[in-house]
Amino acid sequence: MSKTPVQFRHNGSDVAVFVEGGANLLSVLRESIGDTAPKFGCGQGTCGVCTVLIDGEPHLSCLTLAETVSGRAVETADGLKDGPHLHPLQTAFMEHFAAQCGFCTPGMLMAAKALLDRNPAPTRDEVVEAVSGNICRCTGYEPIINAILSAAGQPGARRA
Amino acid sequence: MAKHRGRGMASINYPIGMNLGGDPSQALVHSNPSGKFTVSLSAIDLGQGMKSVTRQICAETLGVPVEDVYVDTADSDTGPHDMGSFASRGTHRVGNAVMAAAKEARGVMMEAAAQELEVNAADLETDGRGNIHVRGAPHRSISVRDVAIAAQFRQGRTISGRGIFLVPLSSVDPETGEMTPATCYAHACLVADVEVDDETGEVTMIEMNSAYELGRALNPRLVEQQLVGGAWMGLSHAIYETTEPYYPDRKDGPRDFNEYLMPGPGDICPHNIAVLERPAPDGPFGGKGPGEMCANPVLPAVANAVFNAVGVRIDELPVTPEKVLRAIKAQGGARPQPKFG
Amino acid sequence: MLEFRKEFFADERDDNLKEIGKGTQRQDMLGHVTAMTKYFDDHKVQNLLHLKVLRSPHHHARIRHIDVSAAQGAPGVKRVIRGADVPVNINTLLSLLNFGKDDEPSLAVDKVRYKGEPVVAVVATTEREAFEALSKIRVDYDPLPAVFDVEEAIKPGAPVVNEVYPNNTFEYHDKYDHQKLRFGDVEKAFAQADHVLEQRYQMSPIEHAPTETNGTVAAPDTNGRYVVYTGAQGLFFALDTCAKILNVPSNRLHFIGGTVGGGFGGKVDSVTEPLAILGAMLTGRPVRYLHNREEEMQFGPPRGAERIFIKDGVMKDGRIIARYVRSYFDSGAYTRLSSYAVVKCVAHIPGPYTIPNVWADVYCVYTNRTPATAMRGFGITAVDFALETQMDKLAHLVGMNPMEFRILNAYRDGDMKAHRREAKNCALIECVQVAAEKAKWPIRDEFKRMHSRSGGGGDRAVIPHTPGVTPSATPPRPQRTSYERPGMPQPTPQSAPQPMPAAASAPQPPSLPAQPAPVQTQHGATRFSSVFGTRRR
Amino acid sequence: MPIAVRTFEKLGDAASALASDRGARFLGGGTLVMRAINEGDVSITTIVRSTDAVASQIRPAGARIEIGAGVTMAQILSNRDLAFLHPAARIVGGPAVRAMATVGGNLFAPSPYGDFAAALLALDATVSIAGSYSTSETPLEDFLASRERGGTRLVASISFPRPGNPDTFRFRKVSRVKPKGISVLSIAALLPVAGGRISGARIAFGAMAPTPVRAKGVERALEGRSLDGEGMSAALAACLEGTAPVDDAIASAWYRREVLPIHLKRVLLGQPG
Repeated sequence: MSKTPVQFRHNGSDVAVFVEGGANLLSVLRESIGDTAPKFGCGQGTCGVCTVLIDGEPHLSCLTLAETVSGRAVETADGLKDGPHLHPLQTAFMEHFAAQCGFCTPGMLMAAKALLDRNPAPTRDEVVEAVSGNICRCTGYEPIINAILSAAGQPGARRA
Repeated sequence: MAKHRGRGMASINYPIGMNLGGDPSQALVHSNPSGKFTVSLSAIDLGQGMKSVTRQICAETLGVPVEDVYVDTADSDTGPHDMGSFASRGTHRVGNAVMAAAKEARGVMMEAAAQELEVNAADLETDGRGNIHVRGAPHRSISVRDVAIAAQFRQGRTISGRGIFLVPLSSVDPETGEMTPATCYAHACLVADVEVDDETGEVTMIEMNSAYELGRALNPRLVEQQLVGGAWMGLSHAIYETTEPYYPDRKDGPRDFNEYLMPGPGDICPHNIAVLERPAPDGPFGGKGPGEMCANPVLPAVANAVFNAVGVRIDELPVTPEKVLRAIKAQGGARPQPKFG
Repeated sequence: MLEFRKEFFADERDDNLKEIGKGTQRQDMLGHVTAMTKYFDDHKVQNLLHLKVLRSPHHHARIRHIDVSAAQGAPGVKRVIRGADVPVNINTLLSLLNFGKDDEPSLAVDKVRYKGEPVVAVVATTEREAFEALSKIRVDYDPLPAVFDVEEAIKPGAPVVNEVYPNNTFEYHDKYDHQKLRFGDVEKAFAQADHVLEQRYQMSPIEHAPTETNGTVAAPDTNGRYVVYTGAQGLFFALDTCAKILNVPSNRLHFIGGTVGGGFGGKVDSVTEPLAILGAMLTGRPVRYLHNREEEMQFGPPRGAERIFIKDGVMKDGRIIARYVRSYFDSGAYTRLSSYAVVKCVAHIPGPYTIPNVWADVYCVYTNRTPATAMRGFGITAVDFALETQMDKLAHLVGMNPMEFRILNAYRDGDMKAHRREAKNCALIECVQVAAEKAKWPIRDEFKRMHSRSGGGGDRAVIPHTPGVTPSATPPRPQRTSYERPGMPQPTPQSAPQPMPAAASAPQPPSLPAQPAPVQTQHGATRFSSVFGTRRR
Repeated sequence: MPIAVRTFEKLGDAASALASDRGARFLGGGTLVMRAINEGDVSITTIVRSTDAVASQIRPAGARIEIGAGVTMAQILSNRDLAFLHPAARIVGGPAVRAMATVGGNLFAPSPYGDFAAALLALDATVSIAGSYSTSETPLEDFLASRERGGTRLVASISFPRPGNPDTFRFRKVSRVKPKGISVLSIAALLPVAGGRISGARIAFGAMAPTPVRAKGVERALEGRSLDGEGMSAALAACLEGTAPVDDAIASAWYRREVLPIHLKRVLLGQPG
């Protein structure tokens, strides 16, 4: 059957894959490239667990036609740490116990990274807005909001 | 427009574990030749922290640092039987099984240490930092690592243990309902402060204050995760969630997270929590299980707060703006009730 | 903000442990934040096939004919699975505990009993091909009248949802359509009560909504075994269920799980495991069966709806002397675990209070909706909503501070509970006191001084005469269990219980404070009923 | 069969491809079409795309503002010139959805979605539809009215007169979940004032009918009046005219009717929600 070649940057390295017609980026990342950091939660664009950055902007990989990322840079939570060194957001999520089942965490981290890359000193409201597309069923959001604020060295973190 | 503050409270208890058909859990603990331990389970970690709490229970019982213990779960080829992660049974049932297994392993470890130190095992104690020494004579000491090596390569002992914890089947009397449903109970009381818009029926959370008694808090941070997240789910049940908005009519059931309503990060309110610890006589180090009960007091507390704010009783969940508005109209307007505190 | 109130029950606790009581980092946290945690769908599997199911568009219908010929020949289709292909196409989850009758097929055969019930499964090379094949299956249905309301369902002549339970109710002890609780004499007490309040409450069905949906990846392994990656909440529960449905020895199934993206009770039912494994058996290739979000929300089992009626008798001074609860669990079309929730609910009544007369009748009712299952607080959450809303109304009725009203009626160590076991290790009073303090909700000193370890037992430990019930052969054992470890101090009542007033043999705390005048003055006894309206007596 | 993906440089060619293939859908931001495919909509056999740059441009052409159909909500939010539209763009999904969802796609979003279209309706927007050889203009109101009848039309851009005073444009979305939730209802209002009186008001509602609708009764009631008691009460009395709300998972038709005047009043008075 007809497959389309797609080349893009994946967490800093060039990758080339053949994709099925109509395939979404999430399935290509998980099944063709083997990056299981982005998760499948709905395929509807309503949960945010598949959130990745495309050219620095947060996108829902389950709603992204794979071939549209041709020549673009895709970042996932798998590429967040710098070698052995954790990203400040990862450290903050650990310190604030901002994960329980952990399934929303990769998408949550990427949504947070998109915010901090553009706005290094966000207010609590800006953090709330930044994660508003990401569902967490375990934590009640409070520790996640606090983790992001503290990663940015911002006040306003309120212990639940 | 008029917005009315109201506060309501509720107090509850919650049974730990299930009474049906017997309620067993098993655990295996063994050491590798350098004195690092593995706990093998078939218990499930779905975010509640099963791996973490059993790890601490095992380390405490063995008398070794928590870093020297890892919990491996769940593989049906290597992990012994466990009923599963539900009914708030995990910490209590699996925790007890791990404790039993760790005790057996500790017994072998102390025997092996006694043989190396040429003393009676009864005279030995662990320092929790990876060493075993003669009680009252810390200089007569041997590391758990050296004990493990000796046990494996010289003494031919397995530093390992098996544990099972079984709550036997409790039959239920058909006429009276007499039964033993659980072995211990957790407790909670929660106060909800809300604001109700009497023109739209919208309920806004202002603050929650609560006290939870959950036996021994084996890990305060895990307890905090459960209580904060659980109260959020309770709030969600109280005023948002339903798979059938027009129950018992099946129409218009939500199909995604846009239609299935839950509080967003902009809907949460400060929650001040006090934790009380009355150890369960039969719990691992007195632990019960905070996982389920933490959500329960929020539902009635919020409904009672809505009554306190505008004087209407919503007895059908969820307490939607529509139900509140219909009730206010039927009543001929908001009737704020006397406030407590 | 979370604070510990170590001053409470300090004498029952050893706070000097090395690892217990420490806020140690989670063993799985580093894996979570680096996205290295492996959930069931994160294991590398080659040549994966995809399984999708065709679901019933009807709430209740007879299946006249199923034509899968077009689907069988469709591109990429490896196998179409019908009910007849399932080795043991009838099961009930709790049959593992010998509780209840097999009542649910993996794939519907003769009729469908709820909208969304699986009828046919297709295994194909791609998800797209599976979807296309499903669209080619023709099912000829003969719609039947459906019933959705629990009280309608138990009326004579209601449509029979599930022929295994022709009365639309689960069968308890092979003779009753509900589980009873009988403790004391509620009717006598209602006659003595100053106020009687009867109310109706309704819990909505609720979705667990874990961010990871239900799913299973099953793959052929060596030695004729199958490796099964699953998000099940009970590993052996799922394994044994599959061994039964697929009629294979349990040691041919190798289940790997334990790391789950949220469950909350929604991953107990083994909905995806049996078909995924069967797909692997029939195709010889790895098969994934993953619920999409709509399936999870509408056809995956919810927390069931419950309808609860509570009738209470309360004295002017705030003592509750009788409570009767009639409740209906909406189990949907099949039993799953609702039959057990009923038992758990019965044991929970009347809540954490000592009430001398308590009766309950709780039903597990079948309707034409998605089968319900366990969820966080199973059997308790809804009844707690009802009980605590009712408690608020009672406090209002007698003009009492709701906090003091709870403390007055709270159970204490040594009290006899309605399920005929001694209350121990109680801490409700302390929780109410601390919550009141945190919320700056004033309560009077007498109530601040009360505690769970005194004032209980004595007359409060007595099992009252219960009309119509022959005392059970075995006298109620105190709640002692062989595995209970000694060493923990067993609290004993510190003050002798007070004599009971003549009005009613109701529990009474050591010092019953003077009661304020009720907010609304009640002359004589009022019966209020949300069902029958208000009337004087 | 795998889905065919056809990418065209020119919108016109994409329009022809759409017209010639009943199984073809135009892929904008993906929030509608990719979701349908993920959920197994086998009626979609071809995805049509265009890389036409004009579709993703915002062109302030003097008195009129023209927005390419491919412009995303995120683009709107980063354009200072469109500050008055930011409230309407900010309430579309979360940041990731806004980086994908397009202005053109919002015109096709079924109720209770499509709040941005309601804002455009209150701005008297015109839709330009790409044909094989030329583009045609249609008032947004007519476009939405005929949307339900279906047909594969490819939107090239949306244009509307720049409000004389941006402060006269107000938008509010009422949702259950904060900060991101879909509509109970949304209200967009352009309230030009001349000599203390409203003149040429444009009011539109989202989620009060199968598509966003103009509130012509309210517009008439406000004409030549001030937002005081008289004008207000007349406006509220007329606010249900032309609406046809439905029950859905978010709210019932009854509730939407009940609270529409409440929220309209708050919007007109500039009160908080």
